[in-house]
Amino acid sequence: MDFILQPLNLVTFFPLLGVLALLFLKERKDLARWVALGASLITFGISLWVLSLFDSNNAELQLVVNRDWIQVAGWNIKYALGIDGLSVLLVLLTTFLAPVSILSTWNAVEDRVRDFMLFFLLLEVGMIGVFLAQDLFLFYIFWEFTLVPMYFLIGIWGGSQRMYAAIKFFLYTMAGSILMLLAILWLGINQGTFYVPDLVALGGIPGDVQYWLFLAFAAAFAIKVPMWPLHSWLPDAHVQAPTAGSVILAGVLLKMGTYGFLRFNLPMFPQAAVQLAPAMATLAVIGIIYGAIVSFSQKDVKKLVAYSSISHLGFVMLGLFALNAQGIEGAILQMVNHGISTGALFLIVGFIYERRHTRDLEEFGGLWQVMPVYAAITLIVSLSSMGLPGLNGFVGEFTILLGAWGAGQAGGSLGSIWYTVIAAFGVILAAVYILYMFQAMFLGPVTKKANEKLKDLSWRELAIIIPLLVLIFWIGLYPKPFFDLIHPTVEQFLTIFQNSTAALP
Amino acid sequence: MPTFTSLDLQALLPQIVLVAWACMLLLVVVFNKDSSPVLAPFLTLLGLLATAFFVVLQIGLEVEAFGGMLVVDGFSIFINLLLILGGLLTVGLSYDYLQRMDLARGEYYALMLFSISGMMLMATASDLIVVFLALELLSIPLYVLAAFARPDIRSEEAGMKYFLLGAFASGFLLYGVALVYGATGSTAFNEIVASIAVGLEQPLYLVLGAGLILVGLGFKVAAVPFHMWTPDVYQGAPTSVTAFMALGAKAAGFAALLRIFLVIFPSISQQLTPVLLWITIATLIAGNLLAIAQNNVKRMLAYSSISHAGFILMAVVAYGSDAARFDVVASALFYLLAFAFASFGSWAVVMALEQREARGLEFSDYAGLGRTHRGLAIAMAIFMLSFTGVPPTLGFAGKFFLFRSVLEGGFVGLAIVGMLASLISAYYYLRLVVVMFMQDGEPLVHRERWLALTASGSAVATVLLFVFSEPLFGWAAQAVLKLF
Amino acid sequence: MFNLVPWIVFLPVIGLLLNAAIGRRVGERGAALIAIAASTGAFVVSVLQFLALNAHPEGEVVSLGDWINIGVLQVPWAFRVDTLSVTMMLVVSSVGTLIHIYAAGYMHYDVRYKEDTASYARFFVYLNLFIAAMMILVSGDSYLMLFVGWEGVGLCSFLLIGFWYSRNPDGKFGTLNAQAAKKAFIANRVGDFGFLLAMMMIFWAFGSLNFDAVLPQAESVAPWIILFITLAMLLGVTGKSAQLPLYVWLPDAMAGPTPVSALIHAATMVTAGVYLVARSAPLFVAVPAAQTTVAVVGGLTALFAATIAVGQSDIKKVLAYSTVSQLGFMVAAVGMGAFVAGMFHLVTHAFFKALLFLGSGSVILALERAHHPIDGNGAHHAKPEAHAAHFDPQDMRGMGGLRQQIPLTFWVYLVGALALAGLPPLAGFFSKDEILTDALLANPFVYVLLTAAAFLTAFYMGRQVLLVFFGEARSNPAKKAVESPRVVTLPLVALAVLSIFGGLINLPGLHWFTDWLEHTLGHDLAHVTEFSLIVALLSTLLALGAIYLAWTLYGRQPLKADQTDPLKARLGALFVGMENKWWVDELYAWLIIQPYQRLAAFLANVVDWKFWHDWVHDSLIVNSFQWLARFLANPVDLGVIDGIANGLAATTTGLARGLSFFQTGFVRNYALVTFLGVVLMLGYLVFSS
Amino acid sequence: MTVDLILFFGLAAVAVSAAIAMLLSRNAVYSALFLILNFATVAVFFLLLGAPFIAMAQVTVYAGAIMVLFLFVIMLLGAEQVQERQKGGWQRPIAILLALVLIIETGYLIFGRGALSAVIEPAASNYASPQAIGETLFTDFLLPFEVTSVLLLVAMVGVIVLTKEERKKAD
Amino acid sequence: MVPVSYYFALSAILFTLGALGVLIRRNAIIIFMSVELMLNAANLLFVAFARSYEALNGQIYVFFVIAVAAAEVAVGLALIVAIFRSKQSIDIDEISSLKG
Repeated sequence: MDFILQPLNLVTFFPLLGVLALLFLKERKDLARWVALGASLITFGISLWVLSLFDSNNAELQLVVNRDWIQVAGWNIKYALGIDGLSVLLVLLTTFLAPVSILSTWNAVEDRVRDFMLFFLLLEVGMIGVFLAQDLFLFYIFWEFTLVPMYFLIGIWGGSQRMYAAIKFFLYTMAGSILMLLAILWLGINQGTFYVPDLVALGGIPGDVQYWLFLAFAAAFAIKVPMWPLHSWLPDAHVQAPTAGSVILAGVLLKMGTYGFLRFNLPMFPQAAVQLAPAMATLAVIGIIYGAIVSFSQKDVKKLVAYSSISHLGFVMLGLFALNAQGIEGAILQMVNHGISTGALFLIVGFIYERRHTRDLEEFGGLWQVMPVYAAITLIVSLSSMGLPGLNGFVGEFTILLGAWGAGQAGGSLGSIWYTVIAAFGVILAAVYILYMFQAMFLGPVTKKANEKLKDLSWRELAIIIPLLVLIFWIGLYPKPFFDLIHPTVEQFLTIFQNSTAALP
Repeated sequence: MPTFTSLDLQALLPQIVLVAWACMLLLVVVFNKDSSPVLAPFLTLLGLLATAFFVVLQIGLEVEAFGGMLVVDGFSIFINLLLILGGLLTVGLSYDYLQRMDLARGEYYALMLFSISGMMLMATASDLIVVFLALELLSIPLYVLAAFARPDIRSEEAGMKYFLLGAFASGFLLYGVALVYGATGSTAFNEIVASIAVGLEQPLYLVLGAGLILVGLGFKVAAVPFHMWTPDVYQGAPTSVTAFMALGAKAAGFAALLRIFLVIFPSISQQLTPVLLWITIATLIAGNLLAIAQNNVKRMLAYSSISHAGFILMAVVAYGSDAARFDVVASALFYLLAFAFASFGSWAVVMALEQREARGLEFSDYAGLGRTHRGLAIAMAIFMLSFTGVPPTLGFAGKFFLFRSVLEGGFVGLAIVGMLASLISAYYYLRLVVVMFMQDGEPLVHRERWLALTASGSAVATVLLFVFSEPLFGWAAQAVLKLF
Repeated sequence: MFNLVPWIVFLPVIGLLLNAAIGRRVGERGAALIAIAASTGAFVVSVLQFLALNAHPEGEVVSLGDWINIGVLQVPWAFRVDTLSVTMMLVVSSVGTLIHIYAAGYMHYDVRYKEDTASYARFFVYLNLFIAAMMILVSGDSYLMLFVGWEGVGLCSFLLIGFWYSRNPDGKFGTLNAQAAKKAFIANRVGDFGFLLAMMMIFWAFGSLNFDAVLPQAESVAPWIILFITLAMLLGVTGKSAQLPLYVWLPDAMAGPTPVSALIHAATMVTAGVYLVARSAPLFVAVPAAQTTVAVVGGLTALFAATIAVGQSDIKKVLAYSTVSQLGFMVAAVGMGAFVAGMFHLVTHAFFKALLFLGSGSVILALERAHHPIDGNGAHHAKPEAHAAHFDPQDMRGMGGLRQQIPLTFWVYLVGALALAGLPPLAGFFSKDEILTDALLANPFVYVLLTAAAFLTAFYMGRQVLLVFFGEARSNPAKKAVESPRVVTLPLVALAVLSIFGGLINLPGLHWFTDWLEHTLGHDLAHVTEFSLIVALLSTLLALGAIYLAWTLYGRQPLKADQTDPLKARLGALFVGMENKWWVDELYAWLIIQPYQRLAAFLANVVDWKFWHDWVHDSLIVNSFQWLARFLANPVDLGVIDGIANGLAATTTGLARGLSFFQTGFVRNYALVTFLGVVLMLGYLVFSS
Repeated sequence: MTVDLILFFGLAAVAVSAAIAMLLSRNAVYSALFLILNFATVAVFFLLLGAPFIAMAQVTVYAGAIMVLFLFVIMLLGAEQVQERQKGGWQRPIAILLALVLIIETGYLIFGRGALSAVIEPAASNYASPQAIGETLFTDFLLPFEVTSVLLLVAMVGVIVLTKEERKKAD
Repeated sequence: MVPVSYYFALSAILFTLGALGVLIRRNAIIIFMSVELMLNAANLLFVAFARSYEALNGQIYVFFVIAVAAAEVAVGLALIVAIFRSKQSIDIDEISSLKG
C-alpha cells in the first residue's frame, strides 16, 4: 500500500482508476464524460500535491520510487520513477491539459464517448509515465504505450483521412523508437543497468559508440519532435485528429521528443552531444524557417497550426543544443509555452470547427464582427504563439535565442552565431503566418453567409480557454516561479555535463 | 544394466500417461459415439491436466534416461508445460467450434493428444533418431487433423500439402541424421558430443548433416525458404487445428532445434551461423512482407507466424556465442510463451468470426467489430499489439529479451533487420485494428462462451504477465539445457 | 515620489481592463471618461516624476520584481526615472491625454460612419493599451523591458490601424485596412529582428541587458561588437521610426482613425527609435561609423520622404510622409551625436504634428458631417451606399476654401503648418535649426540633405494649406463643411499653444532642455549647440521661399475642381514618381512579397506535400514496401509464364493463376523452393568451409 | 577391380536405372514396379553390407507390403496415368538443374573435399544377426521401438478418420 | 573392398532422384513413391555407415525408418483416396485452391 501511495505512483496511475471505472460503467455519454473529467482533475490535483512536495532548491531527483522489477538472468530492470526540474513542469502541463482537453470534447465527441475517454485516460498515464520514468526500460514502455491510445484517438474519432493518418503516426513514431530500443539494449548489456542516473554517473562510453547511441536515441526523439525533415507525419496526424487529440499531441506528445533529448541524449552521451550539436542545431534552424514558411501557405487552419509547431519546436531544439543555462531553461519553458499556446490554438480551431465544420481559411473572414470574444482570445493566443513580449512565448523564445547566441560565441557548442540569426529571422516569419491566419479568419468584412449567425463562445468554452490565457499571461509576466523549478537541476546538469565533456579528450 | 529402470519411467511418465489417456479416449469415443462432443473434450482436459501434473512432478529433475535417448531437464519441462498449455487452450478453442462446424468427433482429441505426446517427446529427445520419430509422431496426427474437415476440399488440400511437403522435409532430416551418424558413429547426443571431442575424421559431414537437420526442423517451424506450406495449410485446416499447429509444431520444432544446436553443434557454429543468419533474415523479411499483401486473416496470421519464427530464430543465430548461450534459450522460450498467448487469443477471435464455407475470414469481415463487439475487438487489438511488440504486452517483453541475446551475440545488423521487420509487421497488424475499430460494418460473430473465455483470458494474460514478467522470465532462464 | 512611477503603466492598464469589461455598458461617455481619466492619471504621475526629478535630477530605478532570471541573465521589471525617460513620459502622456479627449468627440462620429457603435469602447481600450505600452517603452530599465514596450506599441499600432478591420481606407468594405495593419506589424517585426540581435550581442558582450550595466561599459568592449550592436539596433530603428528602407508601413498606417495617426504614427510611437538611439547614446558614440550610417539614413529618409509628400493628394498621406521626413531629421540628429537636438525636435514635433493630424481629422470630420449629416439620435439619415457618388473626405482635391467654414481649425492648422515649416518663432524653428546647426558641424553631406528636405517641407505644407483652406470649394461637402464640436477643437487649441511656445524649452542661450538631459546623457553627449545665425537665416529664407513658391503655384490661381495638379505640368515625370511614392511598394511586392508567397506555396505544396509527404512517404516508402511484398510474392510467376507459352487458350487460366502470387498453390513449386534452399545451403557449406 | 566393386557398380547401375525409370514412367503402375526393383536392389546391397535382417524387412515390408498398398490404391483409383501435359514449364528444368547442382556438390564433397577412408570388407559372420538385432532393439532401443508402435497406431487411427464415410451422409 | 564413399555417392544419387521425382511429377502417388525413394536412400546410407563402424545401431535405425515409412504411406494414401473422392483426380497441380 505504501508503495502504491507514493506520490509519483499515484499521479502516474491514477487515471487508470478512471479507465477501470469506464470499463465497467454503462455506456452513458454524460457519465463517461464526468468520470473522465473527474479522474483527470483529481490527477491534476495530485500533481499539484507533487508540486507542493517538490523542493525547488534540490537539483536531484526527488520523490523517487525505485524498486527492483526484473532482476533475473542478468537483467537489471527497475521500476523507477522520479521527478526533477527537467520534468516537473512537463508533468504539470500534462495533467493540466488533460482536463482541458476532456472538456473540449464535451460536444465534439458524441460517438463512443466511453471508449474515447478510456483511451484518453490511458494516454494520460503513458504521458505522465514518460516524464517520470527513470529506468530506460520503463521509459520505453511508457513511450511506446502512448502510441496506442493516440492511434485510436486519431483513427476512430478523426477526420476523413483518419486511418491513413493513424497508421502513419504509429509507423513513423515506431520507426524511430525501435532504433532507440536497440540503443537501450546496448546500454543495458554493456553498462549493466537501465537506471538513468546510474547510466549518467557511469559514463565511460567510448566516443564513437556514443555517437551511434546518440543517433539511435535521436532517431526516436527527432521523429517525435518532429525535427525537419522527419515531420511528414505531423500534418496528417494533427489535421485528422479530433480537437482533444491535437491539443494533447501538440501540447504534450511532441514534448516527449524534446524531453527525451534533454533527459537521455545530452547527459548520457555528452561527447556526442557536443559533437553533433551543430548538426542538430542546423536541423532545428531549418525547421524553424521551413515550418514558418510552409505554414504561411496553408489553407487549412489546423494544418497551419500544425506546421507552426515544427517551427516552434525548432526553437526548443535549438535551445537544448545551445548547451547552456539560458538555452536549456528557455527550451524547457518553451516546451510548456508551446503546449499552452499551440494547445490553445488547436482548441480555438476546434471551437470554430464545431460551429462551421470546416477549417478552410477561405470559408472565414470577418469573424471579429460576429464573435468578438472569440476573436480577442484568438488574438492573444496568436500573439503568444508569435512571441510577443509580455506573453509566454517571448520569454521562452528570447532565452533560447540568447542561449543559442551564447553558444555561438567562442567556447560555445554551436560555434557560430548564424544559427541564432537565422532562427531570429523566424520570428519575423512567425508574424507573417500568424497575422495571415488572423487576418483571413477575423478581419475584413463577413463574406460568407454561414458566418453571419455564429454564436460567440459559450461558458464552457470560456472555462476551457481561460485557464490557458491566465497561464499565457502569468508565464509572460512573471516566469520566475517556473524558472525557479527548473533552475537548480539545469545548473547541476550543466556542471556534470561540462565535467564529463572536459574529462574526455 | 537393466533396460528399463524406474528412472526411465519417471522420465517418460508424462508421455506414457498422455498416450495411455489418448488410447483410452479412443476407446471411449468408439463405444460412446453420441456423447463424444462433450465428453471427449472434457476427458482431454483431464488427460492434459494429469500429464501436466506429472510434468510438474519432474520439476527440478535433470536426468538422462533410456541410455541417453531421453533427457529431462528444465528446458524440457518448460516446453512440455507450454505444450500442455497449448493443448488446454486448443481444447477451449475447439469445443464450440467443432460442434458449430459439424466436426465434433472424438478422434480429433485423441489425435491431438497423440500429437502433443510427439511434441513432448521432441522436447525431451536426446537422440537424433528419437527426434526423427517424435517428429513423425507429432506430424502424422497433424496431417490428419489438417484434413479433418473432410470432405471440405480446402481442408483436404491443406492436409495433402502439409503431408507431402512434410514427408519431403523429413526425408532431408533423415538424411541429415544419417550424415551425422556417418560422421560420428552415433545418433545419441552424449555420444556425438564425446566423439566430436575426440575428433572427427570428416567434420564436414557433421556440418552437412546439421544443415539438413536444419531443413527438417526449419520446415516444422516455418522458416524461409521451407515455409511455403504454412499459409495454405493454415488457411485450409480447421481453425482450431491451425491454432494448435501454430504453437505446438513451432514450440516442438524450436525445442528440438535449440537442443540439437546448443548441445551437439556448438563446435561447428562458425559454419552454421551464416546459414542460420541468412535463413533468419529471409524469414523475417519474407514473412513480414508477404503478410502485408494478405486480405485473409488466417493467411495473414500464417505469415505472421512465419515472421515470429524468424524472431525466435534470431535468438538461435546467436547460439554459438558463449556470452549469449543461456540467454538464447531463455529468450526463445519466453518468446514462445508470449507468442502462445497472443496466437491462441487471436485465433480464438478469428474463430468467433468464422462462418461456414470458410467465410468471415477476410479483413473486411472484421469491419465494425470495435463497435459491435468491443471486448472481442479490444482483445484482438491487444494480440496484434503483442505481435507487434508494443508495450505493455508480453510480446514486447519477448522482443526485448530476444534482442538482448542477439546483441550479446554481436549481431547488430541482424538486430536492426529484426527491428525493421517488427516495424513492417506493425503495418499489417495495425491494418486489422484499423478495420476493426475505424471502419463501419456489421460483423457476424458467434457468441460462444469458451471462445470468449480463451480470448479474454489470453488478452488479460498478455497484459498482466507483462507486468509480472520477472518470474516468468526467471523460470525461462532456469530452464537450462542439460549439456554433455 | 519616484515609487509612483509604475502607476504610469498601471493606470492605463486599469483603464483598459475597465473598458474591456464594462465599456459597452457605461455608454460612450462613460467609456471615454474612464480612458481619459486613466491617461490623465498617467500624465499627473509623469508630472510628479518631473517635479521629483527637479529635486533629485539623478533619478532612480524602481524595481517591481523579477522577470527573467537565468544564471547571469537577470532582468527585473524595473522602471527607470531619469530626465530622458521623464521627457518622453511627459510628451506621451500630455499629447496622449489631449488626443484621448479629442478622440472622445471624433470617434463619436466615426463609429457612426462605420456603423459599428460597439467599437467605441474598443477604441479606448486600445488607446489605453497603447499608453501603457509606450510608458513601458520609455521607462523600462533594460533593453528587454524596452523591447516589451517596443513590441507592445507595435501591437497597438496593428490593432489601431486595423481598427476598421472590415473596411478599406476609403470606407468601403474590404480588407485593405487589415492588410495595412499586417504590413505595419510585419515591417516592425523586421526591425525587431535587428533589435533582438542587438540585444543578444549586448548580453553576451556585457553580461547584462540593464542600461546601468551596459552603457557605462561601452568603451571596454571591442569596437566591432559595438558596431554590430548599433547597426542591428539601427535596423530596429528603421522599422519602428519608419526610416529607409522600412518606412513603407507608415503611410499605409493612415488607415487608422485620425487620432491614432496623430498619437501613434506621428507624436509618440514612431519616435521610439529616436528615443532608443538617444538612450543608447554611449554605444553609438563609441563607433563613428555607426553614427555616420545612422545620420545618413536619417538624412536620406528626410529628403526622400519629403519628395513623396510633395506629390500626395490625400491630406493624411502628406502628413504621413512629412512624419517620415521629420523622423529622418531626428534620426539624423541623434546619429550625429546631437542627442539633445534630436530629442528636442522629437518633443516639438510631437506637438505640431499631433496638431496637424488632429487638425486634418477635424477637416475630415467637417467634410464627413457635411457629406452625410447625422440626426440627434446619432443615426444615419441614409446608408452610405445610397449616395450616388462616393466621396473621399481625405482627398485635398475635393476641398478648398475651407477657411471660411471652419475658421478655428484653419487657424490652428496654420500654426502647425508654419511650425513644421520651421518659421520662427514657432517651436519647429528652434528644434530644426538646432539639428541643422549640428549637421553643418558634424556632417555637411547630411546638412545638405536636411536643408533640401526642410525646403520641401515648407513647400508641401504651403501647398497643403493652400489646397485645403484657400481658393474655392471643389466639392459639395466642402461648401457645407461645419466646424467640429468643442471637445475636438479644444485639444487643437491646446496643441497650437504648445506648438507656438514649445521652442522655449531649449531657447538658444537658455538651453534649459540641454541641461535637463545632461543629467542623463552626461556632459559630453549633451553639449550645448551654439546658435548659428547663418544657418537660421538660411533655413528661414528657404522656408519663406518655398512657401512663396507654393503660393505661386496654388495660391495665385487656386485649383479648380477636376484640374490636375499644376506641379505635374512643371515637373512631369518627376511628379509622377512622387505621386506614386517612387514605386517603392511595388518594388517590395515584386522583390520580396511575391517571391515569398511563391516560395511558401512551393515549399508547402510541392516540397513538403508533394515531395516529402506524398512522394517520399506514400510513394517511396509505402509503395516500395508493397511492391517488394508483391515482388517477393510473385517473382517469377510460374503459372503466367507457363500459360503464355502454351498459347492463348491456356493464357486465361494462366492469368487467373498468375494474378495470384508466388504462393501459387502448387505443392511442387513449394517443394522446389525448399529444394532450392537445400541446394544453396549445402553448396555454401560444402564450398565455404 | 575386385568382385566387390564390380558387383557394386552393377547393382548400383540397376538401382539408379530403376529409380530413373520410375521417374520417367508414364504409367504409375510401371513406376511402382520400377520402385520395387529399386528396393529389391537396395535389399541386395543390405545383404552385401551384412544386414540380412534389414534386407528381409526391406523386401517384405517395403517391396511387399508398402508397394502392394501403392499398387492397390493406384488400381482402386484408376489413377495409372495422370495427364502430364508436357509443357515448357519452369518447374521441370529448374528442378533438374538443381538436382544436377546437388549431385555436383555431393561429388565435390565426396571426391574433392572429404573422402571417407573407411572401406567395406566382407562382413564377419556373426555381425548383425537377427538375434543380435532383436536383442538390441528391445534393450537399448526400447524407447524408439515403443514410439514406433504408437506411431503405427496413430497412422491407423488417421487412416480410419480420413477414409471413414462421413457420418452425416450415412445418417 | 568397396569404399564407403561409393555407397554414399550411390545413396546421394538415389536421394536426389527421389527429390527430383517429387519436383517433376504431378501424380500424387508417384510423388509419394519418390519420397519413399528418398527414405530408402537414407536407409542405404545408414546401413553402409553401420557396416563401416561395425555397429548395429545403424541397422536398427533402418528398421524404424521402414516402420515410419509404412505409417506415412498409410496416411498419405488415405489422404489421396479422400481427395480423389472429392476431386476425382490425383493430379497434384489440381489441388491448388489455396494460394496467395
